[in-house]
Amino acid sequence: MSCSDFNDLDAELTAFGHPGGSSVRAVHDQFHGDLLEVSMGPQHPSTHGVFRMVATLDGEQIVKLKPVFGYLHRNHEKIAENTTYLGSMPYTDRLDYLCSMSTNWAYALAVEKLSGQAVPDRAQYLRIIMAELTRLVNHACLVGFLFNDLGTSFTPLLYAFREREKIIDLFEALSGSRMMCNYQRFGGCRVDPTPEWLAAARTLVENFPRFLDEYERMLTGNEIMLARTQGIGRLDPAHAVNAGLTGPVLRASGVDYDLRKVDGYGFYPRFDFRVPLGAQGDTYDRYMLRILEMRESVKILVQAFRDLPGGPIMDPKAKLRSFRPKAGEAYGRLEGPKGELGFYLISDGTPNPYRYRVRPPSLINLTLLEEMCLGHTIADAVVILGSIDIVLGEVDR
Amino acid sequence: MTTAPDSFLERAPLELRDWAVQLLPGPLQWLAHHLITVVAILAVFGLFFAFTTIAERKLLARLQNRLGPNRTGLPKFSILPWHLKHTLFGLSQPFADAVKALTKEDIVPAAADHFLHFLAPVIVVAFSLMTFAVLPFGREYLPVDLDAALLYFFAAGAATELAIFMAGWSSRNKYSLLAAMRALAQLISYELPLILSVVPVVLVTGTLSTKAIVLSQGYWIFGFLPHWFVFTPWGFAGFIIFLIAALAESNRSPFDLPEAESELVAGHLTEYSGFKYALFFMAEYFGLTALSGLGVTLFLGGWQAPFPFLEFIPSYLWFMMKLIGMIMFFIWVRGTLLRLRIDQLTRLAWQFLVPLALLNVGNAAFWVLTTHWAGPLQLVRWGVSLVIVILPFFFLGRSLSAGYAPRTYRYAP
Amino acid sequence: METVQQLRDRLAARFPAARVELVLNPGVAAEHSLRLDAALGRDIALFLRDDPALRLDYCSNVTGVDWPDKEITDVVKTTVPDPAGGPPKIVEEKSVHVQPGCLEAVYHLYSMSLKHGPVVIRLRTGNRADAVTLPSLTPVWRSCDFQEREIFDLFGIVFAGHPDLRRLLMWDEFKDHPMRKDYVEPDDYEWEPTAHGAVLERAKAHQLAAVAGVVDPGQSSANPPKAAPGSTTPATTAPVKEAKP
Amino acid sequence: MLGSGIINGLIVTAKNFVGSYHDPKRMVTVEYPEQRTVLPENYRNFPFLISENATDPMGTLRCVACQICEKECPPQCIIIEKSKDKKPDASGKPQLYPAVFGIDTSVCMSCQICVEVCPFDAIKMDQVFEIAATDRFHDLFLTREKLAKPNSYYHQIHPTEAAEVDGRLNTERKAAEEKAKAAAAAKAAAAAAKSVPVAGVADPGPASPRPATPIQPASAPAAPATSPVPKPQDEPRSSPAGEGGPANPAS
Repeated sequence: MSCSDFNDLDAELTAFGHPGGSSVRAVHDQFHGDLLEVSMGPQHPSTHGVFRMVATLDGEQIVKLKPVFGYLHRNHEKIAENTTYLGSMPYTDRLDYLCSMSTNWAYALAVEKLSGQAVPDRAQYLRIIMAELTRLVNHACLVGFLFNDLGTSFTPLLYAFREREKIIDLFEALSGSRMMCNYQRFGGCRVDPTPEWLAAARTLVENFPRFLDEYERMLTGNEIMLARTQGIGRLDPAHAVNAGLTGPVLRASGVDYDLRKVDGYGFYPRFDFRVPLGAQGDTYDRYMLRILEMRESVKILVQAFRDLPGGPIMDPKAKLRSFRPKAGEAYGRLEGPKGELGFYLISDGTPNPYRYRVRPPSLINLTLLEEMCLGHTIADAVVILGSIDIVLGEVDR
Repeated sequence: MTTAPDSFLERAPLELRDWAVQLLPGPLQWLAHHLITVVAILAVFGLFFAFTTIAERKLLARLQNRLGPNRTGLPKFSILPWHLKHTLFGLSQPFADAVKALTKEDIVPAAADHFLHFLAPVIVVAFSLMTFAVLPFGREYLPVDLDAALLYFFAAGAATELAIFMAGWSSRNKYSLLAAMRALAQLISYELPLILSVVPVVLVTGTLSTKAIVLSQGYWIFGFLPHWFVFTPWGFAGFIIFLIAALAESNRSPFDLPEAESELVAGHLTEYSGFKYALFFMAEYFGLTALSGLGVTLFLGGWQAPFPFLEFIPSYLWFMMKLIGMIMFFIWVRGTLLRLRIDQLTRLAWQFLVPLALLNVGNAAFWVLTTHWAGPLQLVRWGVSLVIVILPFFFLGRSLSAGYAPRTYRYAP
Repeated sequence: METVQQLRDRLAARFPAARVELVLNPGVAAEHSLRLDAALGRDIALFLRDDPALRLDYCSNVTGVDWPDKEITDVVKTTVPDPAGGPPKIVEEKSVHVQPGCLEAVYHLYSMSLKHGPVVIRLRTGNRADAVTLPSLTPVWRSCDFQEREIFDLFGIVFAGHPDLRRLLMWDEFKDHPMRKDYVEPDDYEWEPTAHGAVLERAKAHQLAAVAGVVDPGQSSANPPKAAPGSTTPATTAPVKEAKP
Repeated sequence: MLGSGIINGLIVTAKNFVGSYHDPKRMVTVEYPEQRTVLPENYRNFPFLISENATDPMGTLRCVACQICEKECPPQCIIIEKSKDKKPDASGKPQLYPAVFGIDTSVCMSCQICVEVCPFDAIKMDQVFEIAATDRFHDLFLTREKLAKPNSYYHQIHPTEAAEVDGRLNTERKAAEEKAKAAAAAKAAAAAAKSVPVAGVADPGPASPRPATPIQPASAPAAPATSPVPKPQDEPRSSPAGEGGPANPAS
């Protein structure tokens, strides 16, 4: 048990200034007793991997929380700088191992921006199909794990995994691997889906809302769930924007910023979908936003299957081997399931990128973790972390 | 009340015991009588525990669309010819688990208080077993017929929480310590509604003896409806409060805060391994079984058959069936619900369950005062009693869930 | 949104003391960037954030780039008139000069309220050894917090004014900065027998010790790395050939 | 009312409980060793090398040891050594072949890039996923012998892809043959004189991995350090009868 002087602690909390507006402050006064420092992780059931939070507790209340990273660090960027552009594609699968399809696309997007590579229509549609299926996979996983953090005995998680399993099976049938899809290429996609695959995917997508309804019936109205998530980990929009939070976490705070609409990359402008926005920015909003986004993804997928054009899936000018983009730099980003996933590339004309940088949404969304957790209990900290949605492969790279 | 025939099945276990006892010389007979009872309870509920674990795993699995453990069968050296094909649906899993737990390394942290660390699992099992002494398992099957059986039951039951605190404190682990604190808070909060939910039964029956309580539920309204206390307004309310408090007292989901695996790793069990861990596990199930047994005794008519024509089934089987039903319900709840937070847990107890239980005591008093009402007054009696249950539930429930509601969402323009 | 050129002119007018250079991006993406004066970096960043026309309230990506010292061969061609009256001779004078390296922090800024971007700004350190301090932009954009820590960790840029500048990914006791181009991996791994190339060369000594158990690693590593198949040198056969069924 | 959400949840789980007994769609469990899912055709695991002829896998590898996959492999798990001699490939053209071809499956990440970059369709993705082994260093290192699998096997696991590849190769080979025929007819005499010795060297003969195996256990620990005997190693094809002679007394 470590016991620290609360005066120091208070000074430290104020020293870490928060630009722009007030922030959540720890409710901590002199009449409380000793502080307990608990190191949650790197081996802990609900840190979603080898993540560590050093929490200082007053009773069960958190007065300080420092995230510690790096337990899964393998210097992905250095590896990528020492291999060819194509060679880092399979490594991007390992960043966010739940949504390799969108990570692939983000990388392909950046390289295509760097080299000016065109992408045929069919491939654009396939990419959107894969990205939205990945969003379903990721959000299904997230809501499942969130309830595990909330203390269910795996039931919601397994219902979510039951549906995820079906999508993952589709990925396997198409790309050959369940999670490490390695599907996108610069200038197109690797495999053309067969009509049977498309039919199976369409059936799956049409049945997906039934799962969502069942899931919502089971949990969304549950009184314990409401009490555990509403008002927990509140995040105001000014802070969220300043801290660079993206994705559903940002939109739960009511900021309308979805790169599918803002950048309109790929063929997203051709699709009709809405962007749900939260109001309170608490854990419940973050949960519900995922559910609503899944419903929107289903809409996008239905349109994509309807409008999928024929044609080639690779640009004929695309080069697989000896790919050397012109010297220059590019920053490609897209709306990944977890937030803005960006790749910053500097080319010096050689086959290997001179600089390769991943902008990991999981890492940057953790910026305000401490502020969100302060004043809540340790049980809430776990739930807040769960609602942010991190994957350690991407946080630590 | 129709007296059930003392069928052969009903009497068989007792006859067997008496036959065994009379084989022994006179001075030993008293001792043997009780020893056989103790051993029988240990054997029956030990096996019951074993099959509860497998039932829990299989039922939870089915709730979650899985298969559950279904591989363990007979050992390969079994002489039975069908051992190769029959995996017995995995029913021998608990025995494999027991072997695993026994053969695992027992790790005690260097900084732990070794004596308390060892004592905690022993105490927790001992006290949870002691509660079985006062449960009437059948018409003639009551190990100890105490006049203050209920008091004894709650006293023994509360001691297990002390053992959990011991375990948490002695482990010298921060998670264990937090869990120990939680366990204490939970104990104090839920002991009260648990006992208050039982008071109406005591009030109506006028006794603390479990045997008498069961017997008082033993006749039929209109000749066929069972007169169990759960079918009265105060009894139903008491039963629901009892169920919730029993879940909390036995540290079951959604009140499994002391061992909240997503927050406190394994809570007070974090530093336990091997057989000591198994002992805690066992105690948890014993506690659950005992509380379910008490619920069956107090509200579900104990060993009584629900309908007169079903009385040919021995009374102890009825008890066991009701017990299994209760435990299945607990498993179902565990498979569905999520965990409360510690402040919400205590709030639920103090702001919701305790007031409801107190009002329910008044309700029972009203029920006792109006026993002589008959005819249309009987309807008034039921109506008033129902109102005393429903209105507070409605209002207290509203204040408890104030501010929490599903929301509607807007979309970006 | 105004172009980067216009923005540069506006910044130059607003901050006359600061040097704001336009860095052209020769690639297809043509995302040109602005190199800011490091001394006034934070003031300019605040201006960029709060200027009503720009409102770059969102700093998406912060990253470091290592530009090591580069030897540049300058070829100076001088025409020497032939004193004999013939055609003038072209004399090439080659001089090698070292372009000093530097570390660079690149910020990608967007506006969430006005939905435009990106504006790419760059800050450069004096060199790669001792003058590696840049002003931290974390007080301006909180999103730089972890990313600047990461740059400090992996590139070694010290961000003055960062509230909590510690290593992010590597452990605190780690000495070097792995993303620098001249970073040399420490040779302290537990080598496992692997099959290929550079790793194989370095692993060979370790492998042989592990596989053969008797072969002295120092002796065997002196052998040529890849011998022709069928060679009589026993040491070269170890990693691959042992694998044969 | 308080509790309605909880009761809804209980109803959903109860439905799933009942459904798990009669609705196979809900049950996703596959009881693995007894039941197996049908692997999708595109499923990929680790690479293997295609040999044209099942009876002589080492002699008819499609791989020409161009080392492109070795260079492109992101985790660098492929090791190739070129042969010194040449042997005719399926279309009769003399080609190099890999004297050593190894894939370290403990490093391989099944990314399929080697398959995509191979210009000769010589390396393809296998579907064998039960690769557990007791020795993680040596059993997981796949040598040429373990990697080589006949084209018929490729047709078996990836029928569509294999048909497409074979169709392409056949047209290419036909074109090459016709070209070669035309060329051969033009200068038959000159070519015939040269081709005889080449064929003699490349003749695989009766050598197969078999003779090497009995001596392996006995000589393996000692041989690298002491024995001057050149072991046949993974070179069964190039080991002529003369080399087999000294190996036998050693055993």
